[in-house]
Amino acid sequence: ADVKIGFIVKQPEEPWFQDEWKFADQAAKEKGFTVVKIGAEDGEKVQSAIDNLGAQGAQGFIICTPDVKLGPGIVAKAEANQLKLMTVDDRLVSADGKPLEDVPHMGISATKIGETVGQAIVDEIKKRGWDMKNVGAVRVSYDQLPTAVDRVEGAMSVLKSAGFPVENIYDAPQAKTDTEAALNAATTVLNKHADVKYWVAFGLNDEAVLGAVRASESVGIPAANVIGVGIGGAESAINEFKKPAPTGFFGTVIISPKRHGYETALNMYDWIANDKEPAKLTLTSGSLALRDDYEKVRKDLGIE
Amino acid sequence: MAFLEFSNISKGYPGVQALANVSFTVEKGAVHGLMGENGAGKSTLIRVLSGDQAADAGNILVDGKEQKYASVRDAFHAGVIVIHQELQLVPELTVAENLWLGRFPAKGGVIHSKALIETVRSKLEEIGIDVDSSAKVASLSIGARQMVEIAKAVMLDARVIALDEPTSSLSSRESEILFSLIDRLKAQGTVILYVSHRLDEIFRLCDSLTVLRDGKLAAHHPQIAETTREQIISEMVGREISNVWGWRERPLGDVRLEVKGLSGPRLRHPISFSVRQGEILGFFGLIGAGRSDMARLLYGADARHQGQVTIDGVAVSPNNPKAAINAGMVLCPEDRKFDGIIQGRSIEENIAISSRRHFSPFGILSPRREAALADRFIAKLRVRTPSRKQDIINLSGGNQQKVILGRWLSEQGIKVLVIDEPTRGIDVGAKSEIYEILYELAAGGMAIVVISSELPEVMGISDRIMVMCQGRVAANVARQDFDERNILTAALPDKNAAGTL
Amino acid sequence: MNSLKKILLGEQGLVVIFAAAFVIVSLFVPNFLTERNMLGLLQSVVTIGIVACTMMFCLASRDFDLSVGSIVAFSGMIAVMVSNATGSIPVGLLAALLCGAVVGFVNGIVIARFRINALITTLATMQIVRGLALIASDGRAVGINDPDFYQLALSRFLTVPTPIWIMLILFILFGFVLNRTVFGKNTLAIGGNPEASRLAGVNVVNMRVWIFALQGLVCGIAGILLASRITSGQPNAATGLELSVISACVLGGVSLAGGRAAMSGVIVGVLIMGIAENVMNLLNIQAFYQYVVRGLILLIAVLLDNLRSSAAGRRG
Amino acid sequence: MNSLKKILLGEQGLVVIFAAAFVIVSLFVPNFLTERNMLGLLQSVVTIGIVACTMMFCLASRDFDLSVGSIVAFSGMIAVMVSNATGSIPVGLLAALLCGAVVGFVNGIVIARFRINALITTLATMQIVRGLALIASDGRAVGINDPDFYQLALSRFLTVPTPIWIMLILFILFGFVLNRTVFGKNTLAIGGNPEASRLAGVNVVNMRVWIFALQGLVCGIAGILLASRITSGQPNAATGLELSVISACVLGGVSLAGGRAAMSGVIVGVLIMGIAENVMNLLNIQAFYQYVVRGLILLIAVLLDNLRSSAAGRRG
Ligand SMILES: Nc1ncnc2c1ncn2[C@@H]1O[C@H](COP(=O)(O)OP(=O)(O)OP(=O)(O)O)[C@@H](O)[C@H]1O
Ligand SMILES: Nc1ncnc2c1ncn2[C@@H]1O[C@H](COP(=O)(O)OP(=O)(O)OP(=O)(O)O)[C@@H](O)[C@H]1O
Ligand SMILES: O[C@@H]1[C@@H](O)[C@@H](O)CO[C@H]1O
Ligand SMILES: [Mg+2]
Ligand SMILES: [Mg+2]
Repeated sequence: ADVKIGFIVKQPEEPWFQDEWKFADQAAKEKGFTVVKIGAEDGEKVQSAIDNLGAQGAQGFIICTPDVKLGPGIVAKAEANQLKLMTVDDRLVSADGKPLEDVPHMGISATKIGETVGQAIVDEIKKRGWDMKNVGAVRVSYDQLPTAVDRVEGAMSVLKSAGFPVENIYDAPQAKTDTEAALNAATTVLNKHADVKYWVAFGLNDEAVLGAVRASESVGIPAANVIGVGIGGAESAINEFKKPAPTGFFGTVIISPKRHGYETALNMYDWIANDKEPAKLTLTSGSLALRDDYEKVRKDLGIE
Repeated sequence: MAFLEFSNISKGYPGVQALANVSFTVEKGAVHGLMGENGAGKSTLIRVLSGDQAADAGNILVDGKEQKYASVRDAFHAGVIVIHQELQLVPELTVAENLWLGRFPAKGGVIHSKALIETVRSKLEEIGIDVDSSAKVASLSIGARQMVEIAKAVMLDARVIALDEPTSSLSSRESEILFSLIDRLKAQGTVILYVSHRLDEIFRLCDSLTVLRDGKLAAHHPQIAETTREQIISEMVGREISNVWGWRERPLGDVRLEVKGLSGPRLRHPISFSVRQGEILGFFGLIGAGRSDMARLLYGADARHQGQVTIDGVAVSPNNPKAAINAGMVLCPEDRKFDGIIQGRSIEENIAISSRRHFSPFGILSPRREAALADRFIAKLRVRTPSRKQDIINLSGGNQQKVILGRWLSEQGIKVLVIDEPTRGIDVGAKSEIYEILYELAAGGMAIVVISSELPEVMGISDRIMVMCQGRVAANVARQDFDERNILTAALPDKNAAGTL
Repeated sequence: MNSLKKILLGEQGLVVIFAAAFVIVSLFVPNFLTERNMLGLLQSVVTIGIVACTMMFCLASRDFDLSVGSIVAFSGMIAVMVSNATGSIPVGLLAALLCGAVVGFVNGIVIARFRINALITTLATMQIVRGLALIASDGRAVGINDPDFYQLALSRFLTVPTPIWIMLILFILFGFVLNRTVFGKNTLAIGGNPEASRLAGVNVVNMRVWIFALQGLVCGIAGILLASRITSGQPNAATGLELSVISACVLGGVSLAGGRAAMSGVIVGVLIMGIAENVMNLLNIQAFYQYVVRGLILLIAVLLDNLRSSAAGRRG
Repeated sequence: MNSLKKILLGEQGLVVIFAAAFVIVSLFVPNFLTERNMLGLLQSVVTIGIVACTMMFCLASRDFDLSVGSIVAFSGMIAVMVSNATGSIPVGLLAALLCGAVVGFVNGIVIARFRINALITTLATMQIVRGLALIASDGRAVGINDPDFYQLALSRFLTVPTPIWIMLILFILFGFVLNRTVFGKNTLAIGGNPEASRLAGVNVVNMRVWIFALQGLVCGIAGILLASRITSGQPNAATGLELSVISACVLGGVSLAGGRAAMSGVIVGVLIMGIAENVMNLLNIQAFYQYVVRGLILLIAVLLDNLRSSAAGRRG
């Protein structure tokens, strides 16, 4: 029979997921199967998406879940619909918080990405020869999203162990996950600590860090005094690198949507068509991209 | 023995002392009239009686017992029922549901729908009110709605019933139904408090009378027979009014307004007539005769099916009030609450809304001229208000009506004035002012169409009367042929073949 | 011809139009009219459907409730957390229902007694309650300890899952309450003319408080079922629910100006929303185009309904 | 004592209460009353403030617009994309304003001419326009080629950034329009009683269309400034803007039942929203507690305002 695979993602508007879908489609074209792409922003939508896939005769699906605790429900639903299940990006956990190891997963831990960010910042501080005592850190936070917390915590842990003074890390909670919200929150922090000369910034994604960078510009902090490192590496970051003069947006940690999209789709296809079960756990890694090497990094990751 | 007693009732609103120390008594089984100029405090007194508003001071006693109402419900349980001046019906519910609202016959919260409709149907039949009990109130004309309100009072076993201007939207025939109901209630010993601006009715119905003026008791007549019209008027207004109508001969010019074959969704038979410069044409008919529909079609408030309306030979485009105004026609609508007052806005704005275009260059207002305009009409029509900035919703019913009239009477360059029930709820004192304005406008060459359900008014001020009945013109009578009986006969639907007139 | 027009334009016009649309979709969309898909479809509208029952009352009485999504999430969390803490599912469920009702009651008190604008009040409680849910769970989903909790959503009766039965029962119940009880008529009266209702002796303040409390309680039911379906209490669940529910109601002919409502219309409104999502996914319509299509469907549905009612020639 | 009461309870009561709150915050929150923070604060409310100007008209005429957030995002995108494509910033800006106005105009036509419920219509266009923005950009942020574009937001006049000036000018302009022009008075009249206004010769349909078109145009301005501030066109920008703007207006005393509005109130409403966020961040209040605080502030603000107006004893 024709192979039909579902690909459910939690935030269809995010470029990252657009890319995952694009690469999944690429795999589908090569192997001649169909990918049904569904966005499901919350637990309830996930449930109906799985039902929907079952109803249209799909044989399996890949999911990046809106919340890892949805694990048991997703597994049960998949079984009820006799669908094979794989996860991408975020790994499902059980009620007690342990990963569901039976479900094949491809991803990267949020903490790890955060640590890469933290490391990049620390390295650059040293390179620029700043004294950490004189540096402020804007932690653009969005605590209602667990992944966001994990990422930011990852970055902070590296900063701390490198000797960054904890009291210099200031919280800028964004009310929404867009750049404007981050910009407004960060502006307040920068103005509150008007005496701090050097700044670093990190957050959930590129948009968050961009907000902090825009804030630094609007209060007149020179780009050379700011190190912002984002996560994602899609257009928002690229636009920044393309600007004629360097900005405070120093770099971004790119993770590869190609592997996550293409390989997961292929693995699922093999599982369904050839009964070849995928590896239980595949971890990919994030790579730091800077203004001068982002094109190369992207190429290495197989994007574009 | 005094059954109902008001003792030293006072009630103030910001800027207005609506009632000051009002005391009087009413005997058991009496119909007691309550009169006074617009804004004198009649409705306020009734609202206090109904438990809707608490008095600042004073007591009400029923059957010697002091009444302490925390809500309308309490008053209701004490046997006090009030029919308010503004219709208080829920348009989305049926007639039967409206009549039972607040006390549905129910078991465990579940309504007996059948019983509901049936009891109402038989009751309405019994008291002679011709409305379908399962119709939505939204589909009824104002007059019919008023009858439904009245049925509310009659259906309950009340000890005290207050009626606040119940006949203002009724024509003589429906009024008669009401009067016979009142006679019946009176015979049962019910005390009735009756507010009206119509002296005829007061003398026809009431045993005793109280006159309010500026919130104070102006006069109390335990026996109505011991007083006269003239005396009451001067107690109300503080001056004599000899001739309310004041009609006088005017020269008539060419035809101004020409209506040919006008028809619409609710007015199926085409209507044609014309009005000359300086002429006041009266329209009379019973409730639902179609006069208001005709006026709305004329003005373009509703979409026409057919017909042509011309002013000085120029066609008025249909379905567009703004175009009508630009062509020189205005309509003062019959339903002030839904079509007239603009809630939340001041008297001043309510008056200026249409005519301000004449003195607002490039759309920029002239506050000074708006204020002057408002002040002029507040004075001329004797609007009782602390300030022209007052929100119109805070005015008494009659005063609201005056403001709406002011809106249209202040228009400039108007050739045709259509005015539907102009003096509904307006006191005697102001009535003659309004008629004077109409005569003045007519003398200036305006063609005026007046719709009224009050036969004396139509006969008093019109140069000619068209009688409508069931959506058709039943008669067209010139002033020299005015005759109360003939006009009424023409208005009745069950008359024998036309031709008596 | 004329009688066809009558049916289309009558009171039940939307239902008829909907039925026609349903037939067309069934014919042209593969996999749509299968038992599996129908059940999946119905399950996907359980939350909206349940909450719409009481939202209908809320709107019919001229009120407005934006806090429903937060209450659903919050009471779901409570159900799970209390069940986990006490080890007793019934206690957890009771706690959730109580919490929902209490939040609704507070809404009602603030709105009706203190006469605060309903939009602002429920916008405020929407944030407060969401904040409480986040604080209680530290922003993370709470897993369910006792697998019996899942049975609420998984169990079936006559092959139909329990949540669907509950939704159907609530449809019938609230349809009855609206049309046949004093409570329902008073609700419509308050919405149609609050002043007249008050003067007729209806206790408008109490009625409004009750309606909000009921709304909260029903959100509690929806929250429990949702938590059971997604096997966890999620502080971020059901965001944006308020707009979906209000749209479903308005689509179904409930007037935002109060006084007009019908259960059949609301059911149709709910189904239209569910079918639109379902069909778009069955047809594999791209995410961004789904936005556009969703908007167009909303527009077309009200446009049709409007043609109908304006042809029926109501004034105002 | 009595005159104090008069001031507090008078027309400008909210303004007075707000001023008092402002003084208190200035005294007790460190770093609040600094030039830098004030400018930051004002910049943070530019989008809300600008859109609130026309939302005030929309609400005052008894309408409702949920599509503003989408229009802001869409027109920002258009400004960037057209500027990039043509190499001319003015052309880009014009295109953005035009797009905004056209969407608003379409809203107006559908709502006023076809008499479709405003909530549903703008909910539909909100989705359609967001979908178009996403489709046009493939869901990605679009960078600005010509750095001059940034100058719109970065340039200053008398040390105050241009966007703040623009907001102030619009405040003054729309305040004037509301109180001193026929357009403004007709808007309020329509809100007070649409049928009476129509009979008084106000072209209600046209007025409503104009108000929506104006709303769209002003969203275009906000979208351009936003794109310039964040140096890119982002299809996901300004989600949820509609509720913030409507809250600001309602806080500022604009009645959802129409007919009542004042620019001073709306400005205060906008500032309350901005100050609340700002102070919470200055005081380092945790994210989850911010939800709760935000909700409480909303409630307290309307509660105070309500005490005031009920003491002033308005009817209905
Ligand atoms: N809103 C409405 N919806 C449906 N029918 C109406 C409506 N208003 C009036 N009608 C009906 O239209 C007919 C004509 O009413 P219209 O108001 O024109 O009469 P009228 O002569 O002005 O009498 P009055 O205004 O005193 O009731 C009546 O049968 C009435 O029941
Ligand atoms: N809520 C209110 N706020 C301010 N003033 C009010 C309010 N209600 C009534 N008034 C004022 O109280 C006075 C008495 O009003 P009331 O309605 O009792 O007059 P009325 O005698 O019934 O007049 P009408 O004959 O016009 O019906 C009027 O000046 C009116 O403007
Ligand atoms: O939410 C993130 C998404 O933004 C992308 O970065 C991949 O990982 C997911 O967890
Ligand atoms: Mg009165
Ligand atoms: Mg009439």
